[in-house]
Amino acid sequence: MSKAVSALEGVSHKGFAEVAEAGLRGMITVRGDLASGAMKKAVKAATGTALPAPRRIVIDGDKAAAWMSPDELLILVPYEAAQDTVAALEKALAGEHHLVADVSDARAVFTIKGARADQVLTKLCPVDMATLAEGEIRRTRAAQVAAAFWKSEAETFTLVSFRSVAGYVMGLLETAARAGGEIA
Amino acid sequence: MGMKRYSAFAIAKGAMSWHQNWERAWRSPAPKAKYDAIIVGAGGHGLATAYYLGKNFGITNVAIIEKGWLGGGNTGRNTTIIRSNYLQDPSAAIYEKARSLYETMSQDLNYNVMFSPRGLLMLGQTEHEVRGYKRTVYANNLQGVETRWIGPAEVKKLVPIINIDGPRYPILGALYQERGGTARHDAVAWGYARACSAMGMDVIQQTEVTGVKTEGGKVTGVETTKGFIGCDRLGMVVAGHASVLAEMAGFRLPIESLALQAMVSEPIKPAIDVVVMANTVHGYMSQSDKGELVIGGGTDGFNNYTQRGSFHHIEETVRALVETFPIISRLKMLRQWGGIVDMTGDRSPILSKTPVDGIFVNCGWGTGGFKSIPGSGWAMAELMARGSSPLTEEFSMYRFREGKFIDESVAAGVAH
Amino acid sequence: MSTRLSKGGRLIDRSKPMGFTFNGKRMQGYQGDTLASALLGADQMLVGRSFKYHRPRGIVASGAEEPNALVGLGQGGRFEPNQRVTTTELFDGAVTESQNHWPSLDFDVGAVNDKLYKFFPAGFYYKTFMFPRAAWKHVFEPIVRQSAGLGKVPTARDEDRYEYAYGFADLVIVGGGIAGLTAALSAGRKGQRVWLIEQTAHWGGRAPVDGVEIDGKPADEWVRTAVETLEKMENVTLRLRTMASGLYDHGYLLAYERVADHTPGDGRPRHRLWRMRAGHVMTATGAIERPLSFAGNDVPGVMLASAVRDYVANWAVSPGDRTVIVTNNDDAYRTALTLLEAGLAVPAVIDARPEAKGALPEAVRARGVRVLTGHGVAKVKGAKRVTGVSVCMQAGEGAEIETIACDAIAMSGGWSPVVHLWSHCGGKLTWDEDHAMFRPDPTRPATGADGAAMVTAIGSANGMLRAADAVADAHMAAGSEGTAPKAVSAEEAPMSPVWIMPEGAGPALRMKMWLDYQNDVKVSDVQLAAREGYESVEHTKRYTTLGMATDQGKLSNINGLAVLSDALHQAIPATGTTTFRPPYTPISIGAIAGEARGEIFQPLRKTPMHDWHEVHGAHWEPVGQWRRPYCYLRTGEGVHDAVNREIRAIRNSVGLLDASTLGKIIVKGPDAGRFLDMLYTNMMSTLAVGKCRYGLMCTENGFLSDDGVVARLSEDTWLCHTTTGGAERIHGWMEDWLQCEWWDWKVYTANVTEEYAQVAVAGPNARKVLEKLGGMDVSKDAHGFMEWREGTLGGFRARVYRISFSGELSYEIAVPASEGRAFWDALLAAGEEFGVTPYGTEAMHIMRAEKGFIMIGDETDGTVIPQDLNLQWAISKKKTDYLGKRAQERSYMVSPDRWKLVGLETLDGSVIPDGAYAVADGVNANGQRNMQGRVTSTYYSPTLNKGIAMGLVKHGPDRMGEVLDFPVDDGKVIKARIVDPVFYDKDGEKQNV
Amino acid sequence: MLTLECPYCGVKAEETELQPGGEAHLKRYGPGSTDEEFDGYMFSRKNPKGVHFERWRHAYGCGKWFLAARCTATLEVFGTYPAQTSEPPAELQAKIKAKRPNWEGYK
Ligand SMILES: Cc1cc2nc3c(=O)[nH]c(=O)nc-3n(C[C@H](O)[C@H](O)[C@H](O)COP(=O)(O)OP(=O)(O)OC[C@H]3O[C@@H](n4cnc5c(N)ncnc54)[C@H](O)[C@@H]3O)c2cc1C
Ligand SMILES: NC(=O)c1ccc[n+]([C@@H]2O[C@H](COP(=O)([O-])OP(=O)(O)OC[C@H]3O[C@@H](n4cnc5c(N)ncnc54)[C@H](O)[C@@H]3O)[C@@H](O)[C@H]2O)c1
Ligand SMILES: Cc1cc2nc3c(=O)[nH]c(=O)nc-3n(C[C@H](O)[C@H](O)[C@H](O)COP(=O)(O)O)c2cc1C
Ligand SMILES: [Zn+2]
Repeated sequence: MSKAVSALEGVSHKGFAEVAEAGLRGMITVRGDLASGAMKKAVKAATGTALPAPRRIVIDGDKAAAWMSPDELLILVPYEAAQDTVAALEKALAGEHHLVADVSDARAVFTIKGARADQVLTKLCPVDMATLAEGEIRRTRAAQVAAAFWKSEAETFTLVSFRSVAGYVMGLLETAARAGGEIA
Repeated sequence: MGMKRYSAFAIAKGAMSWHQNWERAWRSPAPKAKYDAIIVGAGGHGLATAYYLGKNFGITNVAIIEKGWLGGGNTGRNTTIIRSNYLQDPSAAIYEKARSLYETMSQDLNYNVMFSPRGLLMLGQTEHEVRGYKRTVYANNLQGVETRWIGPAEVKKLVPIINIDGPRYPILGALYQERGGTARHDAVAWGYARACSAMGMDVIQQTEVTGVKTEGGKVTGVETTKGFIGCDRLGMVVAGHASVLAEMAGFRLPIESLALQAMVSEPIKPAIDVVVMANTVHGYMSQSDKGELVIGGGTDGFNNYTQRGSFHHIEETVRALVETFPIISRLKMLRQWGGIVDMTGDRSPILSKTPVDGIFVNCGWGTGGFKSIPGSGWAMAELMARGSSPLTEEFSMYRFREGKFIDESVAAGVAH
Repeated sequence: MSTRLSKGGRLIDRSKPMGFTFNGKRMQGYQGDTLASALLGADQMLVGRSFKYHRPRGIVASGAEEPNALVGLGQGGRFEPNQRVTTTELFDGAVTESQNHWPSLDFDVGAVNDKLYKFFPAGFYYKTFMFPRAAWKHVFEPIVRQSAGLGKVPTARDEDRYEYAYGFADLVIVGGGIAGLTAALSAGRKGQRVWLIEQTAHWGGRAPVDGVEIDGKPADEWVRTAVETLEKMENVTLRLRTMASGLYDHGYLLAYERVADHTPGDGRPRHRLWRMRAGHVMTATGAIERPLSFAGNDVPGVMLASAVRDYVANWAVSPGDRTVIVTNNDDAYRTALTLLEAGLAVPAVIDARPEAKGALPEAVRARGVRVLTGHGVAKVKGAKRVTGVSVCMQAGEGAEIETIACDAIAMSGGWSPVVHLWSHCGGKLTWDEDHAMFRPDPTRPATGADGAAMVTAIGSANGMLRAADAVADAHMAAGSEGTAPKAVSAEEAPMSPVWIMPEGAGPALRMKMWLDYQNDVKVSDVQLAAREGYESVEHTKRYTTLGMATDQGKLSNINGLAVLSDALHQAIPATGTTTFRPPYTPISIGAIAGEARGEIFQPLRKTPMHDWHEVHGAHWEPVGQWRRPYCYLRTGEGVHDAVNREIRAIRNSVGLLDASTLGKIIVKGPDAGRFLDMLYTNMMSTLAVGKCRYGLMCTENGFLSDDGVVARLSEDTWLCHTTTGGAERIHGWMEDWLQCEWWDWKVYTANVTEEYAQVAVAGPNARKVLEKLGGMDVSKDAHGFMEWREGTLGGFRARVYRISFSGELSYEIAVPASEGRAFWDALLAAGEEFGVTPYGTEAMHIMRAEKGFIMIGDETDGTVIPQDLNLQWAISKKKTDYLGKRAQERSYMVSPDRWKLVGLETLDGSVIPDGAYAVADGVNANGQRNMQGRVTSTYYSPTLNKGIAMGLVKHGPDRMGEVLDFPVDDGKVIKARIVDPVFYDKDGEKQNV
Repeated sequence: MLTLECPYCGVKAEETELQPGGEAHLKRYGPGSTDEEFDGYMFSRKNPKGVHFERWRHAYGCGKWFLAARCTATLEVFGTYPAQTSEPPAELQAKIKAKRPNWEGYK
């Protein structure tokens, strides 16, 4: 029996772009010295990727590592893998001053798909979408709540918010993507 | 000196001469070399201070020095809300003194300031807010301030355009001050200026105070863009510029200058007959006699002297009010502006002696000092004339050091 | 009369007729019309009444500057008052009505004000209506309000939606006339990211109407090519129907896109508010023609010369059959030519200048039109419509020389550059003597974040009134990339300023010369203001209301301040302008609110169990952005009953509280203990792993700000619980100290509030419920009071804290949020046999009050220090420092007279009302009744079956047993005795089982 | 509507992504300080019309506090820098001095 459910249980809406809650995702906050060798190893162990550069996310299949601040990373793994990953990280960082916290259940994840997906974000985030770099994760706000997003595939953005406001964020996305609202 | 009285009869008489014979409302004198007292700042508080120095204490050798045009500071740009439903004793005392003086101000000054005690509602939208307002009602009853708590049905009756059910924050009732309201802000400054001028005081506009002169720890006068002007007593009443003046005199005030914004809609026929403040969602609204909805909200969070604010505060306010009064969505914003307000550490004013003998400050009214103009002037005049006043007792600039705050955010959150 | 001409009209499509109504009357226009052109085309010149005198008002202008022609547009949820007809595109089925009159537009009772105009000069109300005192509010004010106010109040909820969008550009060019297009071409070629926005539905601005040629082509054609070129540039964005509303600091430009005003109900958002961030802004906003001040210049049929030209050329509408032109410059002669071209009569051109010999006047003379130089208008004839004009010498006092019959007057007093956006952020102006206008002073622009100019004015907005100059200016300002377009237009002789017509007009005429049409401000009013000492232009504005109407003085300001300068005998620049403020023209409040309405008005935070609460009768209470069940209503049950039922259930058996909203912050690192010792008033570094401790936090100013239970998770890791409202605030507070003060301390924090769903299981049967779930050992011995354990319960990963806020045996259990709902369901199932009862915040509040536990926000209000609440036991004496400690040492904080926490018990068992104060004898120096305490929490206790309360009382703890008076409503006084605040289970036996 | 560049992550953040935090470089006075010192630290904050140093948090971003030098009369931003310093960097001070010759310098 799967007792774990995501905040909106995968609800989606189709307007000029398709917006959907993307279900559960393993997420781990790691704080520590990003320059240390142990940190590099820890990330490698957790995601198989290199340590992301400032403001970047490195994605490898269903795993990713994102730079959140000068002393913080976000590790993304499949939901089921979160606990093992926490353990792996803890092990790799043992002896270093660090903090590892499982935040998988504290977040909601959304995808925005379509040729005009960027327009949905243009309405909600004070971000210059045209200058969003390849592999950039942008932490910002979506209307009145904190959010982070990145381009996860061609014509697809992934956006992460806090779990408690998932309904609000979905409301925003659905309204912004409503047919007729295309920015010509 | 004297002045010709204003009345309907005078207007009729004026009409016969095509209104060619009206005299100046105030003189435009050159500064004298020395005054008994100088007030810096011809805003409402400065002018009222001068007025009561003359009226209550017979001190009329007074100059009010203004860097721009009189009434052009916050007095000329506020949302004109008048109320005295404050929680703490010292506040309730001075604001109620002011409110009661507003009742007769037009007659006292022979200038119609259009005091309109149309009723003021502070909406209770959370249980917590309700408890805070009920507490205020009980305090007010003991302070001699007439307020009461009313339920949602009565709110709806007073404000038919209100959305009682939320959806987010249902209106649980309101703290109601029946004799709170509004007044014509410019007229308050003009009426006082006219009365001061008639008493022989000099309102000196377009003259900036650029320095403060002291001798042996005592004030001797001020440097201005029109030269040195001597005085025995100096009142600094410059709101957003209080810190700048204090620095000239060599002391520091617990004041930060922040932009507060307001806006008006295009005029419409009467839509709302009372003043409504919704502090949970941060917005307040009333309708002027000309028909605009007068709307205000919160301050910016950073020091600023530009009289311009950040647009997102306008958005927040407007969102809140559209939620509270859905019909305003299809009205239009006509104009927005900002003023620089003087915020203290406890959001209450300072009426105080200072480290310099003969210098007094009146500032810190922040987002809410229009309503207090006459009371503040009354008290400040007493402080300057006598050295103390029961109304200013608790508002000393030294209270922060003692930890003796007068914190109004306790019940209302904001203080407009 | 005004009519639709049979030929021409560059903007209308005659194959697409559109029906609309005005005051119920059916009318017809064409696609491409504005409401203004459609009304004029249907011979509707009278469109409204003025503000003060209720004078008849007709259309004066053809664009954003229109002061008069405002209508109510639409119906029901789409009704909008004060719609300016000159900037509203016609759509099929539009319903319009005129404003500010009763009973009808033609017969308006309010017009008696006009007859009494002599008694209503500027500021008359400041001088009268003072007696009797109550009369202002009850008699005069209602009359004033009813007769002012223009449009009707909407009554229905808005049916449309609105949205925001964020835009970014190196350069935003405002205004799509030939100057804006030229600049866009140059900047576009340079590869800059350019936005070009235009408020109307058309590119090209004035040039096509004014007969300008560019690069050898008629302006229309050049514009079309320019737009096509720009459309091909990927780095250029073009937007029509988008008005730059305001320019704010650091290049923040607000642009108001009217997406669907002309296609209402088509499913698109009505307005989109662009929040642009521009590297630089160019204002190519053109210029606005000024009216002339002559008596009767407000009679319907008197229009701006350029507007008359626009109506004829753009929409094939003739405002009149016989149009007299009144001017002080050559440009207005273009209007004469346009009218003649359309086959309409121009009986005369009245030119105030001594001579008019330029190419344009000569061309007009050549067509046989009388040109009366050195003349002026003495007075306009007609009331609701111009019937003629009385001509006089400009240099005289207005003696009539002749009357010329006409049904329209086209006036031009010269042009004023549109400098609003330039000025919004402090850009300064300079007076141009030659053209009698204020123009942007390029040496004093508004500056941006880097301190450099953030805006440049170009084209006629920069005072370059001639097409050739406008284009050259724009090309150069935008970097001169590519060849410069060359514009050619007719030569013009200098204009000559005319501020009053005729020069020597006496008071009677001046009282009929309108400056501000909407607000009824006349030349005489401005002069009166000056006479009375309202000399600053800002005083004059406020005293007369000049420029304060919905057009914000676009037509009246310059004329008004010229009159003021004259009255004060000073030069115009010495008078200066009033402050320009956003928006350029009014923007909808709906657009400013954006998408934030209804469900997405504000974020609503939900716990994982939220939906369960919703369907099980939750009576919600907003707590910050969360919504928590206050109690759960069963069918037929009132709130009070539900709360009491919940409390009894917990005291007798077991209840569940969704405590997920409590803040949870991990604090970790070698210096974490030391850090927490600074944060909390008590010691946290000494807490043993596996244990919990209640702690208090104060602001640096000494006041209590939050409280909660801290659990030590490991040697270097603590978990801090905060209040629901405190989670983000306290986390921010921790980071603040760590980043800005103790940045060398090794501590990391993480806010994991939302990672966990948390449930309080409270009541004598709590343990049994958990045991039924099965899993970890929750027995007293294995899991003592104020300890936490990790394990599984019913298969759920759980961290269990044995803490109690109710005074009962109680566990708080945290599980992953994603499993929160399942866990809640499991608890309900396991608890069924014990009648497990979900309870809300109110039951929690009452139970903690029965126990004498304080509540942040009730016992504290930002003015209370822990010492006031007798919480000395939670303030470490050993610590040399903690946040707030120094503050608490100040004289007033250590005063023995501070009000302190006690319990209160009414003598009659009733409940003291919330917020009541205890009085002391006498009054203070300000005549206020002395007080000696107040209630902080007060409830009916179903457990004790009587009212209980806590309060702060002067010297309270030393006065046990004394009785206090609490005056409440209707003169009643409640008597309450000071007692110990712990009302229930004083020895804590119930929670420690 | 200010924009400030976060010195930690390089984002040119707009005001709505930031949280203002008042005067920068405050020296904390704890137990043992005089009433005047404590009052100065807590309340009598600098409020100049001109060059000012202040705290901002990149709240809707990396979460870090940083410091900004800004003119309160024109809103010009001279620079931003990390919070972990007790006075403005020398080169920033020099830059400000060059732009505002009458500025009395940091004190
Ligand atoms: C947008 C806004 C809305 C508000 N809404 C309300 C409300 O609804 N109700 C309410 O009660 N209060 C409100 N207030 C607050 C209220 O406006 C002020 O508290 C009050 O007007 C302050 O009056 P004042 O006389 O102290 O200051 P001001 O009116 O600002 O006067 C100070 C004067 O000092 C002059 N000055 C400064 N420096 C010098 C110098 N060096 N030399 C000479 N002169 C100098 C200034 O030019 C100015 O004219 C609001 C304020 C704003 C900005
Ligand atoms: N001969 C004269 O006296 C005289 C006077 C004024 C103008 N002109 C003529 O005007 C033309 C000048 O061209 P130009 O491009 O400088 O001006 P323009 O008036 O042709 O164009 C300005 C454009 O800006 C738009 N606009 C104004 N404010 C706006 C805002 N806030 N947001 C969006 N759009 C806005 C207007 O709708 C208009 O389309 C020439 O043809 C010139 O001959 C002549
Ligand atoms: C109560 C009140 C009502 C106002 N009504 C109007 C109005 O109807 N029309 C208008 O243009 N401005 C109105 N204003 C705004 C003023 O024009 C002006 O913007 C404000 O006093 C600030 O001055 P400033 O913009 O010159 O700096 C009003 C201001 C206040 C305080
Ligand atoms: Zn950052």
